[in-house]
Amino acid sequence: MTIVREHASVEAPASAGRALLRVRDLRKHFPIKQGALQRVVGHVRAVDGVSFDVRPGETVGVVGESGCGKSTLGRCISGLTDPTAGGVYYGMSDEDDARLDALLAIPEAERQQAQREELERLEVGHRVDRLQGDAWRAYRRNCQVVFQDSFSSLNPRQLVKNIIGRPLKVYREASGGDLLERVTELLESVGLGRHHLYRYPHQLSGGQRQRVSIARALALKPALIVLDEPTSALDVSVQAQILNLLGDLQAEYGLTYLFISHDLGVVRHMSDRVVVMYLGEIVERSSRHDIFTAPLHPYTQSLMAARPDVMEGSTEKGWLLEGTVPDPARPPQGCRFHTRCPVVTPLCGWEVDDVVRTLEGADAGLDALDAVQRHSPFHAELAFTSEDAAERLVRSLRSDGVKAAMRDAIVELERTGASVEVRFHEVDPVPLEEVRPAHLTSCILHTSRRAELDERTP
Amino acid sequence: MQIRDYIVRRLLILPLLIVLTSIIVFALSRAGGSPIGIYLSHEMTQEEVREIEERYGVDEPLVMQYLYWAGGVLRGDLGWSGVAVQPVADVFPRRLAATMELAIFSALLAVWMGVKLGTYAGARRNKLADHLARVFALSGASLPLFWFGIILLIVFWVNLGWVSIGRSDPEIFARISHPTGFYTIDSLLAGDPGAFVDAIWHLALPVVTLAFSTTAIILRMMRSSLVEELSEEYVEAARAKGLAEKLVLRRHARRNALIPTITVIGLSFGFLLQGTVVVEVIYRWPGLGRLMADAVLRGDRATIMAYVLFTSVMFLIVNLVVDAAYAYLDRRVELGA
Amino acid sequence: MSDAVRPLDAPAPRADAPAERRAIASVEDLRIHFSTKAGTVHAVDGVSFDIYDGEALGLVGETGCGKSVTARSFLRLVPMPPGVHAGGRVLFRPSQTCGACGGAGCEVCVRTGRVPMPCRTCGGVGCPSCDGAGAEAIDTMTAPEDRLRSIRGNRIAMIFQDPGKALNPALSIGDQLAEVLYAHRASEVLSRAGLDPADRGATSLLVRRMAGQRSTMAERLALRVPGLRADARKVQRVADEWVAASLAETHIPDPRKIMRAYPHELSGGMKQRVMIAQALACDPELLIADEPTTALDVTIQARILDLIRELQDRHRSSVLYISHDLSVVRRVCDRIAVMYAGKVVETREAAELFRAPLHPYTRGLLGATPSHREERSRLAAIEGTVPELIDPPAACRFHPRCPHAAEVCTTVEPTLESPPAAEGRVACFLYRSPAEVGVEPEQMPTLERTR
Amino acid sequence: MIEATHPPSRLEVAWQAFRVRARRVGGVVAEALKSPTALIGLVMIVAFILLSLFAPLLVEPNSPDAYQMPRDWGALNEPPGTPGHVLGTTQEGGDVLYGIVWGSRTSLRLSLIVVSVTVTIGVIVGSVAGFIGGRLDEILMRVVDVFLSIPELIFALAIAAVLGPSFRNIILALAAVFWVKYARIIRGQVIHVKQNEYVDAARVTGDSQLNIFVKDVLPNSITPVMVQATLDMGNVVLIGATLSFIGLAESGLAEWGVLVSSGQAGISAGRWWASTFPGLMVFLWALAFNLFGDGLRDVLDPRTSRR
Repeated sequence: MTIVREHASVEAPASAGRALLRVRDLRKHFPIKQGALQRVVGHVRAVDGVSFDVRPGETVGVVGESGCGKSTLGRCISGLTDPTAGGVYYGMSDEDDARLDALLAIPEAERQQAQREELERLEVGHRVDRLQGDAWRAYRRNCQVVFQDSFSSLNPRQLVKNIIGRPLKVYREASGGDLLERVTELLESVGLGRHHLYRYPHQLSGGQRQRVSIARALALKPALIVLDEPTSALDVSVQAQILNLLGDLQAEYGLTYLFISHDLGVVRHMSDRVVVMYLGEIVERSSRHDIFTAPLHPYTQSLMAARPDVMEGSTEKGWLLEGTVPDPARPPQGCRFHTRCPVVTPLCGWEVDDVVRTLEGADAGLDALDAVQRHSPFHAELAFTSEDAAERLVRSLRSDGVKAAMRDAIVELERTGASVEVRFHEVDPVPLEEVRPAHLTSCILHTSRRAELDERTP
Repeated sequence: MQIRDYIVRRLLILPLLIVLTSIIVFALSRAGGSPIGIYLSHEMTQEEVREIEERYGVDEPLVMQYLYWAGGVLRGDLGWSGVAVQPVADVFPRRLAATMELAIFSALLAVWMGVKLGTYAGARRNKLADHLARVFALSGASLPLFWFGIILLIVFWVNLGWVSIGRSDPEIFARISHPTGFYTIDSLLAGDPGAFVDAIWHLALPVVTLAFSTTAIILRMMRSSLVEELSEEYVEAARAKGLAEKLVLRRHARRNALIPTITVIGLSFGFLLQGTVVVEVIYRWPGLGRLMADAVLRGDRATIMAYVLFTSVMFLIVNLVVDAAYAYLDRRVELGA
Repeated sequence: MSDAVRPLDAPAPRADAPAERRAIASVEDLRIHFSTKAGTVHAVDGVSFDIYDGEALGLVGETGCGKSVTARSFLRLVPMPPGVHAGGRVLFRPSQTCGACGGAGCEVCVRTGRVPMPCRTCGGVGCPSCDGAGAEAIDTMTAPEDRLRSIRGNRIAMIFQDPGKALNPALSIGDQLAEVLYAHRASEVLSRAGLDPADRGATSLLVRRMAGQRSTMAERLALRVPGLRADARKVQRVADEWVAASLAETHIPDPRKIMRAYPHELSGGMKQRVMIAQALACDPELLIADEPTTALDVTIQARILDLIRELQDRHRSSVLYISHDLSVVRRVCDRIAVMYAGKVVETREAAELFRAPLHPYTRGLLGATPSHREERSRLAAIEGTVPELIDPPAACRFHPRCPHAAEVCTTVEPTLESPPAAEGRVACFLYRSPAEVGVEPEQMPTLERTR
Repeated sequence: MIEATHPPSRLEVAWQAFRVRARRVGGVVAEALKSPTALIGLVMIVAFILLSLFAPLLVEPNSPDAYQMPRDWGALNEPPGTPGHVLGTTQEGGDVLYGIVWGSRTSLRLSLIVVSVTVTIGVIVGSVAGFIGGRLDEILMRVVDVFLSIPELIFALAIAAVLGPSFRNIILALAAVFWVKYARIIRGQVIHVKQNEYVDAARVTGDSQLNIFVKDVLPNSITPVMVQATLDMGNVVLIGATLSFIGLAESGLAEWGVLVSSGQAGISAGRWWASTFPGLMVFLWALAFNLFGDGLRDVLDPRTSRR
């Protein structure tokens, strides 16, 4: 294999790198409809402000639990879903990229007419969801997808020949006998043969179907292939075959991969650089080596601890996470991981919702809660059915039953009658920050905000 | 979507559907003949006719005509039934009781038999009982009611003489009073067992005829949904818990299989309603269906319109109730688009 | 959520395990075939292994290797037809609390607190029906229905892969758990409620029928009548407490609230805890866990694995752990049996298997699994595909894919034997001498020679 | 493997693909016919089609209109077995056998016209609603809901009655009622199929929406419609005969429902034959298509069938 993996270890400044694809502050929110009239009452923030680059020839791994938005990210990049805000930029020169970043840095209201026009020009020319005509066709050709479920991603009523030949037909690249030859070549390049031409998908095994999917994606010689959990439905031995095949193809055709998976082992095996997502946000981003040998974000660390590994037994001391992923329609303030974080600090974004979560944990505590009047996410009055229940909350918020970090974050806690006023230290959203060369994380323990934390607790 | 929201949504759409249906019915009334034909009786004078033309705005645009007509319907003016020689609104209630008695008894029989037989067949998948059930179900779906009724008449009325046709013996009819119009109930209220037996005896053949196809439909649904439930993993889990097979079937599989069957029960109510037209004709049952059949033959549009409007509204409401029950019972169902 | 995170206590390696371990269950040459349109599928074709008292045995293999069918045979849950029991036995040896120590653990019971139940035929002396062991052994493949039912959920319980499918969506959690108690512990529930299970009164008949889950709808209505209600309520309260205690054992917060909930209202991890609570409600001796974490998210998985281990230790039960994932069984199992195409190819102590896998298939699997703890340049994929079990390859079923395959592999079927200089058993000619097999040395495979 | 070195010609490609596809269709039919009931159904269907095709050879057609029953005023109410009238005659002297034979032609005509027209309309409306979605879908589905809110026999009865009693109007009325079912089925299917990843995969290849609909969505949505259409070949005759029985067809028409109706008056006098035989034909016709359709459903739509 001659894949250039080394260059990935250092993330060069954006202006110097030649990125194939640039994701900038990408957001995809799905409306939640409720009530008899199906009014929109909120949004599931599947992807919520994600930025990173994909350089030619490399593999970017995206890893996270189900529901973290990694698949939606893949769909946005492959142009199957239009983003709510932000965008995926393709084929931009480095100068344009620098201009774009400069322009996006200016708040929208403050942009001048000329700046707005320039931004418009860049977006129409490069933002995937705004591309038109030939530009769109070019992108469409250059970005292909391999889906997780090989059964549902192949039309059950088409022959393998037609499935793989279809992209060639759409772009009028070949027809008749020529088409058949091209399809056969493609089949052979993925380890299948001429005798698979006239088969229906259901006549193939899972691994073979996934090979057909890959052949279809290869047909147009794309620059980028989005691999959405391409092996998670397969058995280990078949998975290894497919992963090896993907590696070989990348070396042969100089492909760029966006590799989406929940499996840390597979991601480590495939990726040059890794993006770790949690609740629609990137929590850590770095080279494969750094992520797996020196992870910074507690979520990354917990993921690795939680996942049993074939190479190491159960002797290792790890961390186990408590609780479940919070509702992505109401993501937690500050660091979204703070509700489950093992090394949480008072500055991680404690908020009123955490009080409600505390009540949920306690026996029948939530039943006594009457109403919540929110002044801000950090400040609210909670009305209870009885003074007793209110007092119980106050006491439990001051007790050891609540994490010390949360207690420390409380600025104000006062009971008047059956109502409790609680206010937490206000925290801004946490941005990704480059804390080591080419290693970005949003965890306060490693970012510049650490100083703030150290000030509080000498 | 919440169950409550779903039902509220359906309730909001219901009036819209009723209005749209009424437009279709109105369109039917204008498809042939004079626009005020449905209001005219043979004994009206020229003056009265002009008065009616005035009231229902015959000269005005169609939209206005529709509104006048709908207004009339809301006031209870459904026109003049040429078949019954009286206003439609007067003849309907009396006939309704007869039809409902028939339909309700048939529905009860069909649901009971359908669920029983469907469970029996589903629990014995691919055994003899199951194959018989399949043949029964398919015959039920293929059986022309009018022919089945006639065959039953030839056997039980003409040849065996066990039953008689019509709704009741005239003598017995005169013997008791009829406060509800349901003869079975009336006879019980009057404390007359002879009349009760007579009512049941007259009901037997029409009810069996009417219930046959519906039973087949319910059986088939019950069977296939039971088979589906039995293949679910929770059934296997219930067995793994050490529950007796009867309990697994009764408490787990059948209970969940009933849920989708409920929708079919709602739909088959429409089947029953349309069946009454044929059954009442064959058994000379003095209900709405027979009125409709007569009206159809004589081109009595007022009666036809009223009947169609009435059945569709009833069908809509029944299905709303059924869907609500379904939504409530099935906790897996994802409501909405 | 005070202890959001705590270090995982590694399962203690059972160093003190006695040399002679009691097999509480044995699979002996089990064969289960399926008749399909295309032909007979030899899904399980001569599988043998033991489960020892108190151990966690991992049964590992890829899709279609027959591991699930084998596991389901312990409860005879394989539907027949299409399944056919073509031979072999699944023996389960129930046990009772050790009389010498009352369950505390002593020399008599080898510190397990349990001793085998005496054979029903000979009373523990030893007779042909118990293979001379004196211990009762039930063949679950042929046991009568009611005998089997008394084992299911009671002495052998099962956790399913997808808790979302294995829980009845239309019954509340509390009702579903109570079912197990009523099915196996009805008399205990009655006596805890202060009722005499032997009482012949009319009221108690109704209540007894309720506890035995034999009530008709009319009887259930009757039990709501004020006069009859009191006893029924008492029974229900006892059952509720029992259920709540089982749920609490799985660290579910607020069990009472969960009992009123329906499955769809709970998260996947919570549902799996409910399944575990249900499986352990009757304190079974053997717990069968069929891929219990596959449907769950990574961070939840670890918690569930941990929980099963914890409860296994507390209940001193044995666990048969079915998984396709070597890394999962590595975390939780003491011993591992690897299955391939309807056969067991290797059974070893877990640590040994991972240190030095013997069978080429096991080696292949280990080489093919990507690791997140170690960098690997290229995965050692096993070439080819899993064979069709309708017409499985003759002799060793792995030979078409085996890098070492030699002539004997295509003609003679390898049996599970103890390999030289290693513990456990393996079915491969690499670890046999030509003399034993009775062929020429050049017909035998060697580790050096690869295709 | 030794393969032909020259690239295969277009014809060869087409032939190879055709063979595979034909084998697939053949496989479906063969699979369906493995069930004895479906086989019986198919045999009955073939018999009915032969009967209607060769009607003129079996019974001499009446002139000028073969679909009018010939009247033999000299042989009223003859019982079966009468020479010249094997199955007896009606009270108008119509030959029951003639009615049965030519009635099969009437039935075939009725069901073919109604089913082909309604499938076309239903599939177009349903796929437009399902594939385009949005407001248009909302509107079309409300229309469908309205049509479904009136039981089909009653709706057809009303339409036929308003249009005036004639067999042509029965066809019109049935066509006006039956399309709704197909629209609803295909819409549900299209919406379901649209969510499959292969549709996304087709979008990724850059194919046009129309192509995606024609190649990916429609072929995977159509099977339940085919099953329903088979069942409706029977149902249409069932309901059509019911309408004629009530009296909406011209009297004297060689149609089974009309015959049953004309025989009905005589049953109290013991003349059972004039109703029994034609009614049996309706039953058998509907049963044939139900048996075959049911077998087809088992193969094509295993989700809703017995497993």
